[in-house]
Amino acid sequence: MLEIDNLSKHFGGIRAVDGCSFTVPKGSITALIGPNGAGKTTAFNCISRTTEPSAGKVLLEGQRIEHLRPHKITRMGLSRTFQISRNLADMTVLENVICQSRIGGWRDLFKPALGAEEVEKAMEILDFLGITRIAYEDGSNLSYGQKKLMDLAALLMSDPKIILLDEPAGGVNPTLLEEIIGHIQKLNEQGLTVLIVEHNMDLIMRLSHKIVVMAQGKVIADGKPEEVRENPAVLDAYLGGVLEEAA
Amino acid sequence: MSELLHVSNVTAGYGDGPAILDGAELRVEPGKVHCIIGPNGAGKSTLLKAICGMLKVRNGDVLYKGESLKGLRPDQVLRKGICFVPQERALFPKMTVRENMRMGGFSMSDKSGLEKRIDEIEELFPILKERRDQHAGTMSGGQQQTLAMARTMILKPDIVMLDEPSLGLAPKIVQEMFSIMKMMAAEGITILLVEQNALMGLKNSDQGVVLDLGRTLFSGPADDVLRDPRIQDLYLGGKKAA
Amino acid sequence: MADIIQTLILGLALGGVFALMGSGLSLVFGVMRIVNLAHPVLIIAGAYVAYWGFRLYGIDPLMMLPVAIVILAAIGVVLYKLVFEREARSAKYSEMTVLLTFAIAMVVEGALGGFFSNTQRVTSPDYATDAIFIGDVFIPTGQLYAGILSLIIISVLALFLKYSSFGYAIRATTQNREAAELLGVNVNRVALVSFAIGIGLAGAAGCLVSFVFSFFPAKHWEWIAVLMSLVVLGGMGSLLGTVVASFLLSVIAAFVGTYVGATWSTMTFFLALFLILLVRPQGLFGEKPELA
Amino acid sequence: MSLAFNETSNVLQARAEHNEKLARRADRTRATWFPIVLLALLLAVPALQFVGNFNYVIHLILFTACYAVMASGWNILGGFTGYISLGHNVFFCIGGYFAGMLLARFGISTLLTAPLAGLVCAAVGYLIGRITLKTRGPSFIISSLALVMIARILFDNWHFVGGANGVALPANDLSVEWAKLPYYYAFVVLAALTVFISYKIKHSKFGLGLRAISKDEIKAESAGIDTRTYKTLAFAISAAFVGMAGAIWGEYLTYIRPNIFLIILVSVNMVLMCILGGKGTIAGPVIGAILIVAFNEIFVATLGSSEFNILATGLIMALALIFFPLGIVGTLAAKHRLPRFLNWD
Amino acid sequence: ADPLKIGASLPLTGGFSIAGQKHQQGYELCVDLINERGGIMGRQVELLVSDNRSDPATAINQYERFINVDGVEAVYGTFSSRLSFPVASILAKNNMVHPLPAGGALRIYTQGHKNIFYFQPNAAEYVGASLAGIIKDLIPEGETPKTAAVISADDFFANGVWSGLMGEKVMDPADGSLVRDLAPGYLAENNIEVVFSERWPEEGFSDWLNLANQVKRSGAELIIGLTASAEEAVQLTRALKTVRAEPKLVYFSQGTQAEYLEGTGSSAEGVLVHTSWHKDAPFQSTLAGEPFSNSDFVASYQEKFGAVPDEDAAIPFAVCQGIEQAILGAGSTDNEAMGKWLSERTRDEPVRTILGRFNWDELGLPADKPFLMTQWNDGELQFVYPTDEFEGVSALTYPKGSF
Ligand SMILES: Nc1ncnc2c1ncn2[C@@H]1O[C@H](COP(=O)(O)OP(=O)(O)OP(=O)(O)O)[C@@H](O)[C@H]1O
Ligand SMILES: Nc1ncnc2c1ncn2[C@@H]1O[C@H](COP(=O)(O)OP(=O)(O)OP(=O)(O)O)[C@@H](O)[C@H]1O
Ligand SMILES: CC(C)C[C@H](N)C(=O)O
Ligand SMILES: [Mg+2]
Ligand SMILES: [Mg+2]
Repeated sequence: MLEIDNLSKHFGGIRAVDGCSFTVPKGSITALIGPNGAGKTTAFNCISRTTEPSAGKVLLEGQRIEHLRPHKITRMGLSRTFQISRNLADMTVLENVICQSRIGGWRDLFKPALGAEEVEKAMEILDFLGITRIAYEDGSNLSYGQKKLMDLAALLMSDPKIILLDEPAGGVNPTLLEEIIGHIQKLNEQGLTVLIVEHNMDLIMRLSHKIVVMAQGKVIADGKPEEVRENPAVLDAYLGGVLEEAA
Repeated sequence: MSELLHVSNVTAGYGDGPAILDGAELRVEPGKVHCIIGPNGAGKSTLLKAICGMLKVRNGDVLYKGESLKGLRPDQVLRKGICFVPQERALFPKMTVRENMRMGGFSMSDKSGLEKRIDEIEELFPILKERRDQHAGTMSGGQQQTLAMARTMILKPDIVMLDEPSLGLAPKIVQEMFSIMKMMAAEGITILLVEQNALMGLKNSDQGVVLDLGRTLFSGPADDVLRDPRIQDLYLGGKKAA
Repeated sequence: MADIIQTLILGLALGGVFALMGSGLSLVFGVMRIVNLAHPVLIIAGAYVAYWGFRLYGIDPLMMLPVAIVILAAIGVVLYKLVFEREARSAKYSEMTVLLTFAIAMVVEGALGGFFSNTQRVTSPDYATDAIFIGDVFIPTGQLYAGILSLIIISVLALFLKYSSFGYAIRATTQNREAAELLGVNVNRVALVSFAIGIGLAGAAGCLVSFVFSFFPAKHWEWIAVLMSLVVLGGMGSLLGTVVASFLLSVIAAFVGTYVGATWSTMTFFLALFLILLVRPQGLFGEKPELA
Repeated sequence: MSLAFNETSNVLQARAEHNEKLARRADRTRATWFPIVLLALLLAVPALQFVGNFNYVIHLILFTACYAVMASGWNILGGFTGYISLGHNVFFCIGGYFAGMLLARFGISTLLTAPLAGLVCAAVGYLIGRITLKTRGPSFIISSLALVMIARILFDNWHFVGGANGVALPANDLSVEWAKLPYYYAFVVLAALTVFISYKIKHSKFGLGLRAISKDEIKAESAGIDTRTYKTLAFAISAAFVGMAGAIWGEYLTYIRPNIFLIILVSVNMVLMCILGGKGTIAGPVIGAILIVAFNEIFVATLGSSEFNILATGLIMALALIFFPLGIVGTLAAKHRLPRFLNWD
Repeated sequence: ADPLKIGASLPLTGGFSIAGQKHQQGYELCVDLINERGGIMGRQVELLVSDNRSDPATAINQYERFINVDGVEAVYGTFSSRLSFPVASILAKNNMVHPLPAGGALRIYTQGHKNIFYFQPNAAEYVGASLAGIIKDLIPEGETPKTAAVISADDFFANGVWSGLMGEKVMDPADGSLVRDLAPGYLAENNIEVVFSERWPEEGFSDWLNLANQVKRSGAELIIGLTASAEEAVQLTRALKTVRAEPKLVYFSQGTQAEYLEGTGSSAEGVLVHTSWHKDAPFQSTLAGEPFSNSDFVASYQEKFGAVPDEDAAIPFAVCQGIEQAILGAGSTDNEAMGKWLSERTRDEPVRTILGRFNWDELGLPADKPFLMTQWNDGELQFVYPTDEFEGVSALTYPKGSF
């Protein structure tokens, strides 16, 4: 589905992503993990073209996308969330969410902004995430977790084929998180491909089919969850002793 | 029981909007680690903002060592010894890491020891030393969080309030962070933290507080909080928490 | 050859004056995100201070510098207290200030006109219309003094911002007001002082302008666009950028004026701005923005 | 202290109630009848000419309508999309000259050529937008200012259209009391059209996209919005309205000259009207236009003249901005105090 | 009786404010004096002045308000060709007599408006004649300047003077038609070669030293600076001094004002400026039916404003006198009758103002009325040309030499 080939991104002397290659199989939930500053977010930015990669290729369903403008990529069915959530002030949460819904061609442009169907769908999603009460709240007047949830809602609104989640669980209440995991799994079963960055190992282990581990811009391990958790390099670089404890 | 900080029956909200906090209670004991948990949007961050003076307390009072903090500006509260690290990282994106650290000591009246103190802290967080001259805004999410944490240690305050300190940190660093926190507590610094990584937070705390519906629903020893099945169900992610 | 050198000198001479005129603008923007359209009219206010000192007591405009700085800084304090303090927390701050300062510019212009009439003024110390001749080539003394002084003032300011503790506080407040507050910075005072400094610079620039250009209250409209393009070209908020842009553009404008035509020399400023924005939207010394 | 509840379901229910209490509701109080009544009244005003000389009233309404067109047009870029342009009078100028020269050379009234002038401005706007919309925030504002200066110098030196001295246009043959009416109706109708179209835009997907752009372009782009096309399109549309206003205004004045169009006061007026009325709202620009024209008249009439006039205008402007930072419509709406008839959104 | 209302829209603020405010003084002084003398036909005159901020659209607007709301019975013109050009159409449409204090561009008069009357010696295009006259009549042959640098503001009026000097065709850009062919131009007629010419923009020009340096480098013996305001004249003079230019003769089109002297000091010495009025010109006129001389004007102005008047106050005063005489002549404030009366004036039965006599050709331009040329000498603006109009002409200082 998504293929990253020898991707690099340099900021001055810092090699944030350094010749990184991995694939995200269609229909899978793939996790991208690694220590802080490994280059995960930067890799995301390169894939969704919010940052221009220095070198390398990104293929979405066999098509190269690293030269496309971000909205094109989104229209091709790849949507993402931001680690530090970006939301639109002065627009209600509902508008924030609907803003993300897909636009067909030119003619769609002049359709009413908040079509009845869309509102209904958006409200369902908000309800599921437990944030209906802020539907008409200003997008900037939210708590940290609410912002994350709103991002997620917007993502679900866009009917994507593949989603890139950058630390979706950060700051979300565990009880709610359980439900979200369930939902993501359900969507995945319906065919949605997921690439997820998370530091919550419990979630990663339960959710993912495949794990890619990055450190210092490079892929240091790539495989099934069971394999990766045994990998000494990963344990050392990233997990410390946590896994045992959580299990 | 001697309490360092007492939030009594506080009502607060944003602008002229509704009261987000409505009768919040909190007792903070010296030298202990307190962990506040609750669902998203419950008002946890709002509570911390109200304490540190970023938000106006509409009703009730905040007493620190018996003195009211109501109406003080954040910089004044800081000078009383309460240090706050907000959830949206409070860094200066276009200043270097080192300059950010220096800003941490801005309120010190005697700046002679500052550089040395920064050096000491940098030893604890090697990444900061390595990235000394990088602009803070270009650091990764976790690196920024580390910087924000490290910066509070410069002042040696009485109370440190941390809003989700583990957010975005790799598991290994989270562990380190909690051990640093314990170290600080051992030095007599009182810690008040908000955590959505609730299990981890509570396990490393002495006291647990549940905040929901703008009120304090429960407070007591952290172990009690961890063990209560209803709390597990509502706030800790259900059965698997056990 | 002499022509080329002469044109270069004249360009540089004008550049020095523009540098100081632009630097206050740049500072106020850099520190407070205020696009201060009232800056040019405050420069004129500063020029009036020099003018009255010269006319009533025969004081050299350069000697009036400290007086003008103090008076204008005081005006800055008043303006800040009355207008900006309450706005500072508004989310729309930066764009609001464009209009607010426009309004202030009108108020100041009206007040100046009321007090001093709309008659054009200029101070005439001897050096204002003198020149140092080196063979065929001359250096206008008035602009030479103005340029040197302006560079000194700007350097002092830059050092102050970079190294003083207050400079730190200023930069911190600019970048993250809340965070600065949480670290013990009294952000209101910082904003107040830096605004006062910026307006004080307008006073200093006014003294220099008083003998380089003639002025009257409504003259500031002619300067706004020129000064703004310097600041944008240099990179919004970058002092160094403003200085470099001032010299660069003045020199180019001088060459255009000599070899293409006087009509087109003003155009240089705006055209350069446009071209730069095409290839480098952030200006010469600005920070690169996120991908657009 | 023990738990303040027994069953988890209690909390869940309490939470539902709590949420209900805090929830903000959708705002659906729109008064479309008001602008329609207003329009009907305005269309009837010229009948006054039968009972007296109301040329000045007509002039004032016409002038206000002209600015309402420009401010509403500006609002599409500045209000919805968040790109504050101080250079929109360039299109006022281009529209004025394009239609004006057609009138001078071929005698075709600008009332007929105005839409064409609008198209020309849209095209020019599109090209300029392609360049200047790369910048954002203050840099954009200032690049727009530079645009005015460039246009000014070019027009001043373009001798074919009279350079700085401008061109006199033939006046129509109607007698004094009726001479203004064609322009009056043109402006009133154009204003209505502009308001209607901005309403349509605001409530379309396109409008939603523009608003997203005004808040965070990167977010908008990654939400699948083609920001570059959206914003240049917004630029072109708003240029078109301003251009049409310019076309008719030129003939109305019977004189076109660069500094009628290309003075900063014209563009600032557009901006100011929007901000004063409420940027990004539908009624805002219209209300702003009415207020600013009224202020102006009052000052000139009561204070007559002098610097005091400038001072007072500036003062009013500053006070309005300080006390109504979101504009009159915006601020009142935020405080839930907006009188119903002013809510056209 | 009801007061007789007269309206004037003036640029009291903005680019033309200096001249605009003096125009206000001129109008006010005249109206006050008329009222002291019992008004016009027993009616007190009420002057309405509005500030148009130097903006043409506002100027039009204000004249319409005078006519439609305030119900004025006559109007006074505004300052500058820029503003007068559009105002002329509006006043023509409303059938008002339009007396212009300052609107020298030929094109204003060739549009075919009736009832338009210019209250200055002649159109801008003919100003150069006086300069040419000085060179021909006052400077010994052999010493006349042979080369000229002509620099000019891109201003309506200045462009007119330029056309006359350089012998350009004046065109109407509206239809591309020829208004007047001025070839070969006053300079060519006098065998003066133009070695440098340049225009600077109407607003925002700051590169004076560079311009002055080029003028100096051209080695021109005659410097013609077609400045649009006193401010520009000051800037230009100071720049020429700084670069140490040493021409034989210097002429500016603005610079009679006290502000000019203040800004330039002794550098003003020897600079020629044309003017429509001079304080020493011994013109006799009438006001409220009584004789009123130019020196009376100077005296009453000094009494009221505490300063010596300059032409910017005198010209509007003359406009006011002209309208007063028109009303008396027509016997009413019927503008058509007033216009008819004014256009029927002849050289022998002129309108008499402190600028001298006025009668107009069919365009509305004064017939047979040369400009006055003045020169700054010993810190005083002295009247030097023409020499045969009246007494008290000072000698021309020539050559000028350094600034
Ligand atoms: N704009 C930039 N300029 C310079 N360095 C940058 C920039 N953006 C990122 N970096 C550096 O690139 C590296 C990778 O950052 P990235 O944000 O991709 O990490 P990450 O894997 O997402 O980490 P985390 O888990 O903490 O979010 C970091 O060392 C960071 O400091
Ligand atoms: N700036 C603001 N303006 C208005 N309302 C706000 C603002 N910030 C937060 N709120 C509201 O206050 C409520 C509580 O927010 P708060 O940030 O205290 O929640 P929290 O408990 O910290 O949640 P989280 O765990 O998601 O961080 C939220 O429902 C939100 O809608
Ligand atoms: C003689 C000048 C006062 C005339 C004026 N400058 C004009 O534009 O016509
Ligand atoms: Mg990251
Ligand atoms: Mg929070």
